[in-house]
Amino acid sequence: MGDIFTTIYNFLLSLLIGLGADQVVADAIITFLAAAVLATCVLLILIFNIWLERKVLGRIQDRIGPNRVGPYGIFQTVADLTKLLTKEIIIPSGADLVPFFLAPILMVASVILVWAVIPFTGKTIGTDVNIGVLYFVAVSSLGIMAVLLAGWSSNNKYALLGAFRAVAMLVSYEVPMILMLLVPVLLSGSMRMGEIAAAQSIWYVFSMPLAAFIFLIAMTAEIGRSPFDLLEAESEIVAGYQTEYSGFAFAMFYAAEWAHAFTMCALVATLFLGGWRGPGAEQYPTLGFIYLAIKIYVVYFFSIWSRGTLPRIRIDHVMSFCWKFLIPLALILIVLTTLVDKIAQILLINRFPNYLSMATPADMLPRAGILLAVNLVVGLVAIGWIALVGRRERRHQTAAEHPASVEAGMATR
Amino acid sequence: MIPLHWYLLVAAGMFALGVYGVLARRNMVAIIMSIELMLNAVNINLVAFWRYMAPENLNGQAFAIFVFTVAAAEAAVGLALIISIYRARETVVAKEIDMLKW
Amino acid sequence: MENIGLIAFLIPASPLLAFFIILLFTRHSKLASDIVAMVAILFTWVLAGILLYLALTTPHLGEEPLTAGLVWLPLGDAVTDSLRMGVLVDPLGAVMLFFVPLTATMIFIYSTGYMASGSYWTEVTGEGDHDAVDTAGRKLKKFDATAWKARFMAFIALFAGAMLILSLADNLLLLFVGWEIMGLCSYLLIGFWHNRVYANQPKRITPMLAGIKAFMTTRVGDMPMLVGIAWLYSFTGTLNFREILYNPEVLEGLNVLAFPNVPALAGVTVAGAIGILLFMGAIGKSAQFPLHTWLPDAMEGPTPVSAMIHAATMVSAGVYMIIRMFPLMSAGWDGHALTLPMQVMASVGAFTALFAATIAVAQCDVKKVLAYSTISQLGYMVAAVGIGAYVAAAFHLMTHAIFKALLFMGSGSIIHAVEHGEEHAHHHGHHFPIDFDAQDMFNMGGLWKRIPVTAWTFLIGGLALSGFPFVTAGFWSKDEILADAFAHNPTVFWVLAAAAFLTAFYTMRQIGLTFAGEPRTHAAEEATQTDWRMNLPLVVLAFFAVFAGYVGVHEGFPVLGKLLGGNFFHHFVGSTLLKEPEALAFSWAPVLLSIGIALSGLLIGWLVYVRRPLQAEDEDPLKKVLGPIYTLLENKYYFDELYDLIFVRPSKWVSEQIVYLLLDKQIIDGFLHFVARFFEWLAFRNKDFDTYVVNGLGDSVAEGIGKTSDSFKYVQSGRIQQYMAIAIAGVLMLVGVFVWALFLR
Amino acid sequence: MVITPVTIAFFIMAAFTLGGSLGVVTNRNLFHAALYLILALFGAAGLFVLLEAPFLAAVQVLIYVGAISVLIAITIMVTRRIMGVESANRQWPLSALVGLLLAATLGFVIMDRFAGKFPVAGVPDDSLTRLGMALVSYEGMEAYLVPFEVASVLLLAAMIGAIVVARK
Repeated sequence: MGDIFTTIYNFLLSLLIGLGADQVVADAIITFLAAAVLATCVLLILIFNIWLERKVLGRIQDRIGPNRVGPYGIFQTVADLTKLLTKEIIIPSGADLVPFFLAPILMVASVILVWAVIPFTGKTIGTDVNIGVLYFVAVSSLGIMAVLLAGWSSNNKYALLGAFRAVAMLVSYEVPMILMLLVPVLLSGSMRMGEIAAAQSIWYVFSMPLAAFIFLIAMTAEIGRSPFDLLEAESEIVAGYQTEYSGFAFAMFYAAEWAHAFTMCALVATLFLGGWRGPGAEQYPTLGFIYLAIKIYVVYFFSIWSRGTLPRIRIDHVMSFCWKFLIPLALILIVLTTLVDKIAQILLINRFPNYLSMATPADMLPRAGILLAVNLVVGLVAIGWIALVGRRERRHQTAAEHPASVEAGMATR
Repeated sequence: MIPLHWYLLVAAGMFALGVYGVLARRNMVAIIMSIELMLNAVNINLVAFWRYMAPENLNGQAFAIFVFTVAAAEAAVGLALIISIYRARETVVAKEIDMLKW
Repeated sequence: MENIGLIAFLIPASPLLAFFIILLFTRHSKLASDIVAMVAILFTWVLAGILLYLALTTPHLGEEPLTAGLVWLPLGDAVTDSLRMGVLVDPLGAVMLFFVPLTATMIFIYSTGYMASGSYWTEVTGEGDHDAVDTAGRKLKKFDATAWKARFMAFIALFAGAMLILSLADNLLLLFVGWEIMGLCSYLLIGFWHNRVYANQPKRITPMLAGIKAFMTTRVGDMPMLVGIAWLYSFTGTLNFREILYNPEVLEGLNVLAFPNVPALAGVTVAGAIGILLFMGAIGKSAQFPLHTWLPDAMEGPTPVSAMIHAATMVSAGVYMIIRMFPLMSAGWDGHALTLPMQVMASVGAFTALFAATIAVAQCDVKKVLAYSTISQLGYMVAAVGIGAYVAAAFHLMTHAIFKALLFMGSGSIIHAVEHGEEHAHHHGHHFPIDFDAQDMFNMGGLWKRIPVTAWTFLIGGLALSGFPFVTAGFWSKDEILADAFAHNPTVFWVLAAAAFLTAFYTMRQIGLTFAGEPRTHAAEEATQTDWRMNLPLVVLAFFAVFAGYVGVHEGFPVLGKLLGGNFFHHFVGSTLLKEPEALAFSWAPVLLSIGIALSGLLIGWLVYVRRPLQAEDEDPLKKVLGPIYTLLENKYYFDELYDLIFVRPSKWVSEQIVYLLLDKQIIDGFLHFVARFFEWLAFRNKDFDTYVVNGLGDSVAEGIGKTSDSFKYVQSGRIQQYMAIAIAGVLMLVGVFVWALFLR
Repeated sequence: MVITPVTIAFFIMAAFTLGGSLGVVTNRNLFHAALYLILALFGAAGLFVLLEAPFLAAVQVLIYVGAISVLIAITIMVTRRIMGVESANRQWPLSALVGLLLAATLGFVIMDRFAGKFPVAGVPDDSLTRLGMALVSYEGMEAYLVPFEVASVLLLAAMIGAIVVARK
């Protein structure tokens, strides 16, 4: 009742069996079909996303944005796409052909594959493997390889440099991201995406806001958006690892990039914002799909917002921010959270429902409250610390540049 | 269903290829890659034996995890050594790194 | 519950960690070391408090104690046969968990104060440069002891950690580990001032020798104990306390004859033999007669160490062990006829109690009195276990640990004060005799007004020790032992009663000599109160010395028994055993007797030493009364000299006269010399043969080998892949042989 | 021999694994050899999936493809300047012989001892949970807490060692 996906599945199954197919074969066909549909939908929705982003960016920058093709310029992306697909693919001399074309494919695949484990509703999920989160990490590590392949095979020093830079940054930011992925896993006690979403009677963003925030930052770096858009910093390394790509191959990179952003937003929505959960979603699973879409677009909006407002950071700052601040903070947060959670559990024996037990929000409140308190404390300390370090750094810089002014300033003070 | 010895044969073939690679490749990076192949063959064996002979206890999988750990550590240190040798002697050919003789 | 296991594992871990941190990182800073040690012990204390709370709130702790463990040494089938290391918190363990961290924490606080000054003066013997000359004219050299003091904190942290391991251990082997670490620590700590010598007191034992003596003496007891442990393991296949002691089948199985074929030992059961072997360990550790001699000499260590060894940890360990092993000791006991180990314990304990008390009466060193008092009180506990008064022994163990730690720290405070006084007086122009001893009670007197906190707390501790009725913890625990003895074994009762009388007397003598009257020396006159870190523990422990006793007041005791709601301690600790021991019916006779004895002892002491305090240069009034006996007592029945005569000198004599001079010099050397001469002759004949025949041959062989290897050395090409190929080919050959042998043949 | 989807998958994965391995040890272009390595490791991951150890498969992809291969690729790029065309050294015939002999011996033992035996048994549902428990428990039949901790220390040591060695 109510679940549109189950209905479709049942219809197709009866149709295929009616056509004389075996149960196993029919299941296999439907699985392949579903996968194809899912992948296609993800790629198709990019057309809308790109238009949306350009519109929002335009508003942020006090412009109108695309407005020529179609109403509100909504078909602008289609036109761009057509142009890209029909352009010639230029292969640089000395290029290593197999890696050169393998790279965009891997890149897109690494993004699309993630959608297999995203739960759309309480019942609909591509495949609810018991290692969903790990699967995501494993699959997205393919993307790094793709970057390296692209950079290497282009036979271009800017591409190679860009690839090195991108790999260094992606690998670095993978660390805090994976650490923060642990938070939902620890809290729900499962790596199944479905169970993680189902366990959030209180969204993890409320009990672990700092974790969600760190994840958001790491995610922004992973998808290479401003302020971390150094992977393709035109002014420094031309266009990074994709310098030599054109035409359809470039379109694939382009699509992979946007799909990556969208996918990560879906992941944030699932892991921290309760996924499909919302009022009535248990009874009417289709509602869950709508909730998920809303949540994804809220996160996506934040992503566009940061892109439109924040300037690019220097590469050494990016790296030191990750290694010297984000990773220690993430480690401290995880260790403290687990410790406090465990101690609280020992002290309040049996008053601490498991997240997976589908307890009501009221039951979860003490645990969520304690975690929230830990998060706030760690967050405040971290902000205070970074402010202190920043101030000292600025003072040093000023002292180095204008020693006199500092002395004068000291004197007047 | 696939019988156990197929997996074992695949692993044995992988291992033998790895041994050949270790012995025959010139480049040290290639040697490390061959070592990874051998470690992986061992892992396939471990998991296959776990699956077919004792699926009720997890020792095979646990061992495989430790092999992963060792592989990662080996790759990190080995490649670091290669880079440092490259810096010092401008070569990554195993044959040419033969100062330790006579 | 697993979490409890984690907490319990952390308890000994944190002082041990502190030990390593101090030794490895902070050994150059006293302050940092103090902080590390204090943090560690406070952490331990808090954890112990949590665990104690959990233990106390667990219903039926005796049947279902809090345990956790892990496989230590997997042997055979991993789960059943392995040696397991684990923790056990049953009621008895909970008692240990109460007083060990408490006293240890107090001693740590005290130590930070006691070791406050950053350098100390060490005596220089013979010629050699010196920085100063002390009040008695000794040459002194200033010695920077910061590192030493940091190390001191490390050692006592290790000591506390070991004691906690021992208290929480769930098996005899782990207990023995803690036991032996403490043996090591006692050696390290007693000999802490290992370069201190007493040039002008030749008879006085030096710290280094005292440390060796303590170590060697306890070793004498430890060896039989290890044998007992091994025997127990080979017999039962386990060392786990629960599996042995809480299991009637195992205990029944142990109750078989050990030596059926040896007529002289016909009646000895296995349990009895193991029990006696284990008890020998306790004799050494708890300083029972005849291995008691190390404990008084152990007073050469710094005073916090004395408090640690004689109150909270080491000597308690022996008693704790026999209390813990009581079911084994009493296997086959039907409540009437004592088993063999119990007889031995009862007689050794009672004898030691009286014997040590008599020596304590005639000591003049403030710490030695307490040392002998400790031996005596431990004798009480041992005797109590011996007559089956299991709970009473545990109770006295707890109260004694508290008030004896208090007394030792008080005495340390007194000595500290007098030493300060000596320095001040020296500044003001007073000179002291060359053998002036700041620990001698006859050099004190009148300290009551000068160090009031110490005096009051010392008085409380002393009254607790002597069993001042109703308001001290010592009274209740001692009374319980005496009541048990009265009901079960009158002989033991009268011996213990006599010891109790002497205890009260020498306690009052000590208080009188130390605090009452007017100062007998300038040092005592200028003694000053010490710093807060040394006073705070005294006050805390004094509180417990008064109130800790109320947990174990007999139900039948008029007024108080009702008021305090029954004998909590008895039921709690009694439930450790398989069969909870029955509480004795309340009886007036022993109570009145023990009150009378305590009060009369105190009264006599008061009459002799306090009412008319001694003046300077006065002799001990006891000397007149006792005459030569006093000298006998003062010299501790000449036990040290006796042992010297029986053991030390004969072994020295044997090793020098027989082994060295006769065997070595005459027989072996003579034979060797003969052989040597013979071969010398032979060798010269050989030389010619050698030069022409052998050398010629050898040279040519050597040259040949040299040339051959020159051509073979190129095998070592330095190419790793070549080596590997050869190695793998070799392995393959072996595998081929193997395959051929197994499959093809 | 019944052809089922599972056997087809097995043959594909086995072909990936062995073909990839062959590529690793024979390809003259080192970068391509690295790509073949990824293929082989991917095949092994597929075998893990077929062996119902999805956790190991994911870890395999994560560690080998995501980390080790990237490391190897970067090392190849950094040291590429002196990459020669000659892929094998002079002792390759001996090595090939050794490899063949090894494969023959192993194959013989496997066929003799394991062929046609050991029918497949069911994998417990909670194997992933139990694997996790095994790595952090210290008693029972599957107690790997200490090896696990040692392994983590090993990784730490390797990391520090690698940094120290590779730093100028």
